[in-house]
Amino acid sequence: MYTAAAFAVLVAMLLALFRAFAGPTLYDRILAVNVFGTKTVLLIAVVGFMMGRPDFLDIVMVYALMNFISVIGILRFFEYTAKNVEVREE
Amino acid sequence: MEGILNIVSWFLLVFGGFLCISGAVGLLRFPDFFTRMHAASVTDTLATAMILIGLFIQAESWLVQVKLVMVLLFVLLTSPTAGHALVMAALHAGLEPVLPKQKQASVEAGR
Amino acid sequence: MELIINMGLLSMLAMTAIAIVRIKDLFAVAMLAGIYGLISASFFVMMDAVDVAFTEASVGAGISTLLMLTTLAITGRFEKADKKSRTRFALPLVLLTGALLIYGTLDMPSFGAADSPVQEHVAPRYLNDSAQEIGIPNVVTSVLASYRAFDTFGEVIVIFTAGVGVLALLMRTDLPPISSVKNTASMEEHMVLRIVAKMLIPLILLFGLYVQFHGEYGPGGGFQAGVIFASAFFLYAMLYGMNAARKVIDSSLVQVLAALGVLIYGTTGVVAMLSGKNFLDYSVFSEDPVHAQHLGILFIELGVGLTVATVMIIIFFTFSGRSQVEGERD
Amino acid sequence: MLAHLPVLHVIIPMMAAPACLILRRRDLVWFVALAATLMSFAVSIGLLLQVLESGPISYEFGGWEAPWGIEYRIDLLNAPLLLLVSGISAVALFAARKSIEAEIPKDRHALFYIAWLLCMAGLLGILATGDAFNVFVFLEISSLSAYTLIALGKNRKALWASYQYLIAGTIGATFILIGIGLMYMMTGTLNMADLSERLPEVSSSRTVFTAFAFFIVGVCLKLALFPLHVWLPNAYAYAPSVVTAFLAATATKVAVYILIRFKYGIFGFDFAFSSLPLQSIFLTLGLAGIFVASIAAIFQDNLKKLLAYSSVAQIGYLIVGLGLANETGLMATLLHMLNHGLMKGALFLALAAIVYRLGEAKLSEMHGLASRMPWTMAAFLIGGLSLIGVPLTVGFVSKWYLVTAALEHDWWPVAGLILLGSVVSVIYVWKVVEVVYFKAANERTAEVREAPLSILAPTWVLVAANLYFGINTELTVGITRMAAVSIFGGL
Amino acid sequence: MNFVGLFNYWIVMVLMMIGFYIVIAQGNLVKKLVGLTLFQTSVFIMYITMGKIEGATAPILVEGEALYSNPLPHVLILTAIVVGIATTALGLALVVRIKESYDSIEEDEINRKDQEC
Repeated sequence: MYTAAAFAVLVAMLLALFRAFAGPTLYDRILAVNVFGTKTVLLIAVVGFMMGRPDFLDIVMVYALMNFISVIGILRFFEYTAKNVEVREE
Repeated sequence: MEGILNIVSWFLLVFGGFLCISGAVGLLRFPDFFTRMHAASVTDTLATAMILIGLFIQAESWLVQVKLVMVLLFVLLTSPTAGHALVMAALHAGLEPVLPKQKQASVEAGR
Repeated sequence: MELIINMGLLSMLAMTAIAIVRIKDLFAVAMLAGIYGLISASFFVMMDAVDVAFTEASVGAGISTLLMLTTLAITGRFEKADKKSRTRFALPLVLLTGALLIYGTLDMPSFGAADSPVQEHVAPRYLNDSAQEIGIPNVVTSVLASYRAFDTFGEVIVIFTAGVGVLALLMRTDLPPISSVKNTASMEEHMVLRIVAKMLIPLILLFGLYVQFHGEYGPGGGFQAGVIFASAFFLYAMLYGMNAARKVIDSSLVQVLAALGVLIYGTTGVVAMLSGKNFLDYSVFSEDPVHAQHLGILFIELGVGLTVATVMIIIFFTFSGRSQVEGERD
Repeated sequence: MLAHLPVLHVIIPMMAAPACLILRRRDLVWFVALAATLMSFAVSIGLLLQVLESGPISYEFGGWEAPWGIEYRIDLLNAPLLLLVSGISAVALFAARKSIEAEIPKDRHALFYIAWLLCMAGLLGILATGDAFNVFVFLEISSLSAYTLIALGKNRKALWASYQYLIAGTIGATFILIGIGLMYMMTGTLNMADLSERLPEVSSSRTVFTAFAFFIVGVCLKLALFPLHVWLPNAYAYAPSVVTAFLAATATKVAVYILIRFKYGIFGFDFAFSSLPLQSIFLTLGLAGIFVASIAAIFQDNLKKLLAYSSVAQIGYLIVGLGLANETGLMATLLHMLNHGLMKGALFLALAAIVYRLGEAKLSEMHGLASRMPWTMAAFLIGGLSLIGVPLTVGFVSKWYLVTAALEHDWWPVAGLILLGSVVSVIYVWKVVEVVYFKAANERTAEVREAPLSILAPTWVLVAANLYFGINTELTVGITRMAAVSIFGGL
Repeated sequence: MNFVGLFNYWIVMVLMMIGFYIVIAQGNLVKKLVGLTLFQTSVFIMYITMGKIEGATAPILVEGEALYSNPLPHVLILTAIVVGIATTALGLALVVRIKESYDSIEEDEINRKDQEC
């Protein structure tokens, strides 16, 4: 049961990673990072249960927190440069 | 009672996993940023909720359950906000959504 | 099943690393470095290294990405193509070092073997005796804060040195006094973000304190708590603008607190020396040795948490203060 | 308090640095920093006396015995070096007050002294520790503060030089980390004494060979051995001159100490030379380093860069001493580490005086400076003579033992090359002397006054030490001989 | 020489070399620091894989008999991560100052500007 969920989340992470590599515009990459972060949260939660040590959920909280802060950080600094430097989409 | 809970949590976990994969496939295959955004954020919140509730049922000690609820609340609060901020920033920077062909023409005509 | 997840994570790491080599857009590189930190943190969870996963996630995925983005906001986004002459020189050198490394792995004990010298010589004493001698469940914290406490003191000094270095390089003494600057934050239009942040920041600070004092029983401790504490201030500074943040945290106060954290750590050690014991010997704090260890570790973690939090705030504010010169905004 | 001596010399500067950040005012911070350095110097003297009479001292942190806790081990190998580092730091710090006024903006002085204290604490920590991973932590402390100190230089090139030093230094430190990791993997312990016991039984495995190779490359990057020295000339040339005086005299010597401690102390004599053809590598690289660096030094116009290249050459001598792989060779290296510290300290402090007056040390703008700044140039001359190895100076003593070590193997070509190296150094010292003494003072140097006493006095302290230890070699030679015997005897 | 046992270490060695390559081959100063972070993180992964025992749990003591992985590499890596972030922070501060004084963060442009003046 856990293995199925863990495997599914792992595949989802892989796909999100491909989007992060290929993503034409920077926003696709930010979206991929956000999805990737949430999937890591799920993976660690499921793995914690699978390895029989469910009390590791503090780590999951930090993942979610850091994911949120880095997405906000990327947006703030990207928008900040967007004003100074014209936005050149690949 | 024990059996039903197991089945429910099993169902939640597997379906959550399936949702994750569908969201990720949507992320890969959709044509432009905004449709990918839709695919990712919708499945994100729902899949996370389902998997965490599935784990919630399985958890033995109450401490773990409290932690799971905290994580669930945090993710439910932050991930839509991040999605919102992302879309606002994209629109602000002038990223145009790709409209279907005939609507694209009428919009051009209208402008 | 764990083997599949390990292999999956490792291959993702390799893919991210190769993508980082090829991508020229430095913003994307910063984000992929963040993803690299996140994957390696999850790999550490698979390797039972919970405290390290905690720290790597908060530092590798959080702080280093933010610092890199702040720098890129100043230095520009795109990188020039790398010169052929340099890559021709670099490739053989890298392959040579790689070959030497692979050559070195041939005699290594195989992965996960329980009888390798690493598991038999020094480690068993920590695992078996730390319950009686120090009495806290988290063996990593007991080794970090008691058996090898001087390493951690060196580490706090390293973080303090980085703070002093960044201050010495980027400190700006010509910033207008806080009261006179009108608060024009760049994120006015993101009203949703500000409301959510206003709700979240107290929760994050509370979570930081929980991690600080939970270090003995579960994953956590001074470093992780310090970084989480500082990330709450980063969120506030990013959304409400640097001037509002500088009103909240006065830069000279932060420097004094950073110095104070190191001094707390140092005096915990020196107190032991004054009463005849060796440096950092906690048996001075109370007659019952196990209770003394608890007190000692508590002081140590407090000093570490204080220093790490304040130095991270110093570094972030000094970097953002520098970019203010460029944009003359917020 | 006597029992805590082995740790006091590191703890005092480490506690003084944050205290200075709280004090914030420039002259107060300088006073506290100088007091802390002088206390460390006094503690180092006490340690040396204690080691001389009662042999190696061991100090366990937190009361946990050796392989589990961290242990400080002071013996004849590191006691004299502790003295050198804290002594040079005290002398240079005394000159720093006046010298950095011309080179560093006022609001950075407090942070400068704090970074200085941390760098000294890091170097002292590396010398005293008996734990392999602790060496890495204190190596990082000293390196990070050294990058900051170098980046405070007036010229924008200091930033670029500091960045290159950061990249090279971090790669070196990561190689050392890989070496320590592989060593830990094969033995399970981090304590140096414990490592030296447990390594011989696994020394045949390829992992230990790789660990040894990575460790040596990492340390050679840190001590700027010939092919890996690219970062050093710029870093020492564009840093504030007082920082160069401190780093040139100490940082590379500490890296050589790490090399000796790990090569002889842990890996053992036979392993070190059998598995890897280290002897020939060290000899060739050392000699090549001497000649390439000396020749490069001849063509430099910037005096600091000239002396930086001569430092790379002198490091070549140190490595040649190690390459000779006999007792006198090791003794010659230990001796030359001390002597070179004194020589380079004196020379760079004299340069600090010149830079204080002239703003920069370009040879083309120093015509006839000796008539204007007699004392500084006299100090520079004696330092130069000591560099060449003229009798009655410290340089002569170490060259003498280096040559005798080579002759013990009766390798005539090596001894010849060592003497030829001194001849080449005559050329670039003469080039400076000729410009400064025999050229008429032009308008650029006409109105220059003598350097202030607060820079001159420390310079002459080091010059006097140069001469004293050149004549009365009983102290330095005696200690280094005992150290060499203890290392070779111990194997 | 069992394949599965050493497979982890080989991937870690490949990651190290990719990081090392970036530091040497790429000219952009920020990219070099990213390469340095990759190089150090993969050294940390090597340390941690050393300490893992098959079927053991994390070194946090629970009641009853359990096999624990080795806590010592974790302590070393906690220190090394902090050293890594300190070096990156200082490196980035230098890059900002270099950008302000040279107005470029490409290695060859900076060297060219150095030769000119």
